[in-house]
Amino acid sequence: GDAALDPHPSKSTDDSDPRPVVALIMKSLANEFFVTMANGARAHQAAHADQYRLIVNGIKNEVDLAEQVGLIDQMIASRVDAIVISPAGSKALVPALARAVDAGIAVINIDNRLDQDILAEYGLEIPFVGPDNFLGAKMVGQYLASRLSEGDEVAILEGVTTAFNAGRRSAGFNEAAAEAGLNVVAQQSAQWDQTKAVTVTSAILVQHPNLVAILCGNDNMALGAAAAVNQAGKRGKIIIVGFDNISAVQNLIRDKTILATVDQHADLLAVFGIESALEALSSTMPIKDKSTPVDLITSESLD
Amino acid sequence: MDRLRFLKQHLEENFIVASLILLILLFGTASDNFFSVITLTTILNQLPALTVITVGMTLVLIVGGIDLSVGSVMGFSATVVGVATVAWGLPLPFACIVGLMAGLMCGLTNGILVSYLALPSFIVTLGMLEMARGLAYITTNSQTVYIGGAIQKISLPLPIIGVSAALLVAVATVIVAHLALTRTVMGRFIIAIGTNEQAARMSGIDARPYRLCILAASGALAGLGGIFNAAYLGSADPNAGIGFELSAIAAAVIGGTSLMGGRGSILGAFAGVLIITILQNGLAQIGVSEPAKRLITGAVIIVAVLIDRWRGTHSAS
Amino acid sequence: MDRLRFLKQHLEENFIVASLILLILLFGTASDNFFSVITLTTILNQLPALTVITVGMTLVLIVGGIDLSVGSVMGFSATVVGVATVAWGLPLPFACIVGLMAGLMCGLTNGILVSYLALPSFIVTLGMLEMARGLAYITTNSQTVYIGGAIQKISLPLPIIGVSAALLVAVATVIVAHLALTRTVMGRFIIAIGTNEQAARMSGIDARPYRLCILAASGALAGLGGIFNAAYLGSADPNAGIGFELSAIAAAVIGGTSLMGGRGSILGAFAGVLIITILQNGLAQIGVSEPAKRLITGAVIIVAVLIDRWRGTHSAS
Amino acid sequence: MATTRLSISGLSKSYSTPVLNDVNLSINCGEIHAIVGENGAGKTTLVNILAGITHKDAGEIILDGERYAPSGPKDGFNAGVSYAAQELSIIDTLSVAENIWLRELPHKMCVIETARLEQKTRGLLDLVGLDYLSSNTPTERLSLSERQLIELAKALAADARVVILDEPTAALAGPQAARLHDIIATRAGKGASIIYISHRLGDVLSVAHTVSVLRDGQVVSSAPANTLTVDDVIHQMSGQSYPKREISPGAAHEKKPVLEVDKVTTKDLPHPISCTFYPGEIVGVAGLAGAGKSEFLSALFGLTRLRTGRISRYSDAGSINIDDPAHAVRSGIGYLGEERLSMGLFNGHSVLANMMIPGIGSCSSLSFLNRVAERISSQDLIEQLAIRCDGPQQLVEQLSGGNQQKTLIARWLHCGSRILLLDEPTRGVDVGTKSAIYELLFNMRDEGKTIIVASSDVEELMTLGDRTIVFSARKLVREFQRDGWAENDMLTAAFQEFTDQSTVRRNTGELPQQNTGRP
Ligand SMILES: Nc1ncnc2c1ncn2[C@@H]1O[C@H](COP(=O)(O)OP(=O)(O)OP(=O)(O)O)[C@@H](O)[C@H]1O
Ligand SMILES: Nc1ncnc2c1ncn2[C@@H]1O[C@H](COP(=O)(O)OP(=O)(O)OP(=O)(O)O)[C@@H](O)[C@H]1O
Ligand SMILES: [Mg+2]
Ligand SMILES: [Mg+2]
Repeated sequence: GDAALDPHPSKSTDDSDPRPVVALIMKSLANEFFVTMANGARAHQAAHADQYRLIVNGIKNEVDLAEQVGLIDQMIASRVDAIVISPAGSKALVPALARAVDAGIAVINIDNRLDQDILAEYGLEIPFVGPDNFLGAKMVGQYLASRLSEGDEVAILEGVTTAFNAGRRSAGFNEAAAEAGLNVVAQQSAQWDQTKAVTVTSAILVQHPNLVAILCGNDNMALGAAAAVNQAGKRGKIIIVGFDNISAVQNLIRDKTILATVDQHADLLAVFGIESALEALSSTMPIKDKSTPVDLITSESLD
Repeated sequence: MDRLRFLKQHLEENFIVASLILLILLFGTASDNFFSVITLTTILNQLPALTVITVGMTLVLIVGGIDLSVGSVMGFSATVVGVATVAWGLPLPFACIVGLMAGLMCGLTNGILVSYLALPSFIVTLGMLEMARGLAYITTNSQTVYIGGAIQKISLPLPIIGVSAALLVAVATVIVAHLALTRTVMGRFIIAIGTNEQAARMSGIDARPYRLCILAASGALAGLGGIFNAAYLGSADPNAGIGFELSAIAAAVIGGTSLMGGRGSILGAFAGVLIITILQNGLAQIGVSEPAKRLITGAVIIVAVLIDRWRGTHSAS
Repeated sequence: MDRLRFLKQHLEENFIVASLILLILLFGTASDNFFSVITLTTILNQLPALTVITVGMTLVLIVGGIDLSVGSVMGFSATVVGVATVAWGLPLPFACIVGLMAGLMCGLTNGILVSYLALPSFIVTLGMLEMARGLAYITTNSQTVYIGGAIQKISLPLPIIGVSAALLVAVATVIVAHLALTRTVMGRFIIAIGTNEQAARMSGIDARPYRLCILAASGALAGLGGIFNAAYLGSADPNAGIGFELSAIAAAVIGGTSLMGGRGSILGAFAGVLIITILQNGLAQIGVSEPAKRLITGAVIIVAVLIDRWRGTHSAS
Repeated sequence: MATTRLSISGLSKSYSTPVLNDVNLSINCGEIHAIVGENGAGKTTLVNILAGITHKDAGEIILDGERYAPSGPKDGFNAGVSYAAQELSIIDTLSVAENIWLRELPHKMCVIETARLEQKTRGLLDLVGLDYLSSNTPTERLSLSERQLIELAKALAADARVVILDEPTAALAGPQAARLHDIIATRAGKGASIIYISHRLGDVLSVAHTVSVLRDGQVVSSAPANTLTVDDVIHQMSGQSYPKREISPGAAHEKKPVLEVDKVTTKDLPHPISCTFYPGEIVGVAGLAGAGKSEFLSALFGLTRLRTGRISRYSDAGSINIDDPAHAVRSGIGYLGEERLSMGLFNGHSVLANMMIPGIGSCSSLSFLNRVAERISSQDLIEQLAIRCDGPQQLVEQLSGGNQQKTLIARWLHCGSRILLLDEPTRGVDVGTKSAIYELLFNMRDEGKTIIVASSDVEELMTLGDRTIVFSARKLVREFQRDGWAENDMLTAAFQEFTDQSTVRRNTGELPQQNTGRP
């Protein structure tokens, strides 16, 4: 309604504090990627404490859509001024976000892009700030392919199969492999989980003795794959690449157990998102999508 | 005599109500906007799925079993509703019926294995937990199915009454189950079976059909929960309901249901659902960190039962 | 007489062994490379953590409780080991002791609440499930901690024997627990308490210290599992062990342990661990899709118990 | 000439060994037919088959001219066979009325009609002498004999053609048993057939029309009761007779006390109790149902928390206060509870494991079990108490009721306790074993042990007790010395606190209110 057009929806009941409230809603606070994101946001808020207040929330497990919808409703109930959200699902959150927009809240989508068709159905335009997962995966895939030759056998460890990002990353890996003529002999899900990744990798190593490389949808699974390779006594014979650039993986990249990973700058993601939100609160101009950088991380780039 | 018993029972439920009020006051002071109509609506909107599933769980616990599959069955049924609406183009009421049937089928399978093959319900429903989740992935090809506006009406406030159809149905389920348990012959039989199956058998009660019915009902209620979940999200999420079984058990036990069977209260379980939902909401509104959330949730579960126990020994001695 | 019983028991365990062999043969035909030394090594490498945790779980089930917190406690202890090595720079043995202590502390807390405050173990350990996970996140700031080579030695094959130290410790745990349960006074008492606590009390057995010990032991074994997990991964993962409690319970029950208490076998539980581990491996080797994995896992859990039950009624009649 | 109601021919049933072997029996309308036999003779198995709880292997049952082969207890009820079982089928979480009418709760469209239920129950409670109970009292609070009476009321609720009573009086005091006998005589007069199983042979001969003796799975005799004497029956049951033993009084009061009760009150024993126990004596505890006998014994064992006063145990090692069963056992006190299923047995485990539990220390070294020693001890105990079983490894729940009771007694014999607290020790035990147990108790007494026996069987107390204390309405009212009293004196004392019938009601009926009214 009208509230949505109001550029300064300062409905916060706490009149003593005129600063707008920004809610950052993430997929999980139990995952390093999102912890980095939250830390980036908190650092930004500390540096700009006079401009806004921040509430950070995440769901218990990365796939619980209902809990995230609940969070959105709670933030509406808390009368926040803006929501910066990394959606756990690209479709199911749209209706709840539509409610938020109706309540006059500025909504910014980060990390994982909402489904454009459904947004259109609700007549919503929610600005997106985020990296291109497909591009990142393709980039690391190509870097790997440059070390391999045509026809080499490779395997892909996928994240939770229902997650949008997991699919985008696998697609990027697959395209890079196809371009270089690599042979993808196995693609299994290890549910983003390190221990499961060891089990799955071990089994793949047995089944495909000629395997030369493993492309992992995140660094946790890359760590698991590295442990499995180590246990199978194939250390140095199998190349592993990951995604996310978590801190634990950096040692392994330095000692060349893992070849490369992709940094999508989680901290910047939140900061860009918050800046877009603040912009939306202070201007009447429509906010443009922003793309955050994806960088290839190798042992050279770490030094 | 009767008056006294009633009073005692009243007091017992009041202890849970006291925990509830305490919780609400705590959050009210910790968060500026906790006391507001919109907080209330938010909480009311989140209740239906957990409520109906907890009702089923409570009945299963009273009859001396456990149903670990409720979360997965809820997810499966939600995906069935989604696919029935979107892919098969069924009108909403029919799609909902198909979703209910999906839940009922899972429940019946549990029931047959537990009653007539005499397998432990823990294991059967653990197997079903895996299988129903697999079915949910297969149904949707592991993707969230967007359903759209129509189904959301179920969980949006109705014009005059101000609460959603889902909530009405959930509250009706609580009342019906409460009356069925406390006032009907079947209720007595269920309590008897859960307390002492051998003695019930000697009294001419065959436990099997009752176990079967209760587990089937729990499946159907999980199916209903799936419909509510789909309505809440406006889409069918194949991952819906992961970990729901533990929330439902926690709610039931906080509400005074025994895991040993034979003892339990539907109204108490509903109070348990309120405690858990308010807790989640309040913590999110304060915006505490994930580790702190875990610590607080764990502590509240234990303290709620501790209060319950303290009340128990106190009124007994 | 005794001979007959021995034979019968032998046969009972053979039924599980038969299920095991069947499973192995199935995977052998479905996958080219299943029968290989490397498959064997792979499986042996995966055993230790689940084995020690299942031993703890089986004891808890026999004494009439349940421990849902094992997975979280394992994760917590793994992170403690990681932080102790990396951040505090403790030498590995000390770090491992600290990790064990972390597990023991969680177990003791469970034990005190269950024994001396008479709370249901299901709820207490459900609370601990949340809390220990919260602690794991706090310990590592929700980040995976890379530990490196030293700790991995624990799970790499020792030079002459050809199996890892972790596996040796796990097998030793199985043997010690089996003997303690079947050959010692304490074992008798634990079984008695699990069968009929009231009757045990009238025989002069105070259930509380035993309950406390068993739950503390389960915590410590989960801590040991955490060390094995960290060794297995070469890093400490704060999310390690999610859902492990259900695997451990499934293994115990497949191996003939009753959820009602008083009845169970450590060796059987170990066979259950083998079945679950081989299943996971085999399915990964064949490379079936995630939904199919779920369906098959669920079905195998139910069928394994069905076989067990069928054997039970068959040998009884 | 009376018509035949029930005719059993060629009935057989085997577990690992044959239990019933070609049983033939015929029961008339309006007849009270007693079935007697040693523990494990197969009485319960026989009536379980009639009630549809167990299935027969072979044979035929004709009920009023029609073949009768119930597939479950429900069929039995539908055919007009009602059953009060030896192992009571009371459900703790339900009320008295709900328990009695469980299988035919009055209802309208599935909703229970509480008023009608209450009214239907009232008459039955009055009938069995539980008029002071409210019909919605939860059953978990009731004493053993009250529970037994509820089980009876349940069997009498339906207007059955055949009423089976398996040891209905095992926990009942004399007046209550007499009342029960009146009730069944009335029922029989109206044409019902009553099957009555009991080890109290005196009762059997006075109440039954016909007595059948079961031995080694066969009916060895079936004769009118008025042609039999107790000795005849015993002889037919076991093939031998038991001479009456000369009882020598115990040598008490010679030494210092072993157990002293000092002004003790508990929740259920509101009046202070003081008494002292010495080595080398057997003390009987008498009283009507709900008089507080069991409550007293469990207080002595540290099971119930004391409100006031204290219980001191004196031994060579000094004196300690008893406030916990574990302490009690460690200080050499043994306790046999009245409710063997919930308070004694470890079902699913062997006879051996059940016997060895408290005294396991003597069969272990460094806390490792010595399996050989265990087997030898248990074998000895099985012979000593004539426990009928397939061996120490048989599962305890497969034993007959009386043999389970003996297993529990064996537990404390093995443990070598200095003080034994026995609550209804011979409940459901046959005559032969009863005298064997008495013998054992006398021997233990003569070794200087102290034995305290609570029983609803006055004869038992007269035989055993060097002195007997009497409870009335949860108050210790009198003490008798051996031979200084007759059954009537005891009854007078037991009724002492009840001046008239209305006081009985008030005295016992106030209980639940006291319990709930407490803060
Ligand atoms: N399920 C069973 N498995 C094996 N043996 C059994 C089983 N049930 C009963 N028996 C055996 O059958 C025999 C007869 O038992 P039953 O209970 O009929 O005796 P009873 O005459 O009622 O004795 P009591 O006077 O002690 O009650 C006993 O020796 C008992 O061990
Ligand atoms: N847990 C309880 N709560 C309330 N009242 C109880 C409880 N247990 C027993 N009572 C009551 O206390 C009284 C004494 O019971 P107790 O079992 O000591 O009787 P008793 O003399 O052993 O009788 P019986 O011959 O029936 O075994 C009874 O009236 C009984 O109803
Ligand atoms: Mg019997
Ligand atoms: Mg008594």
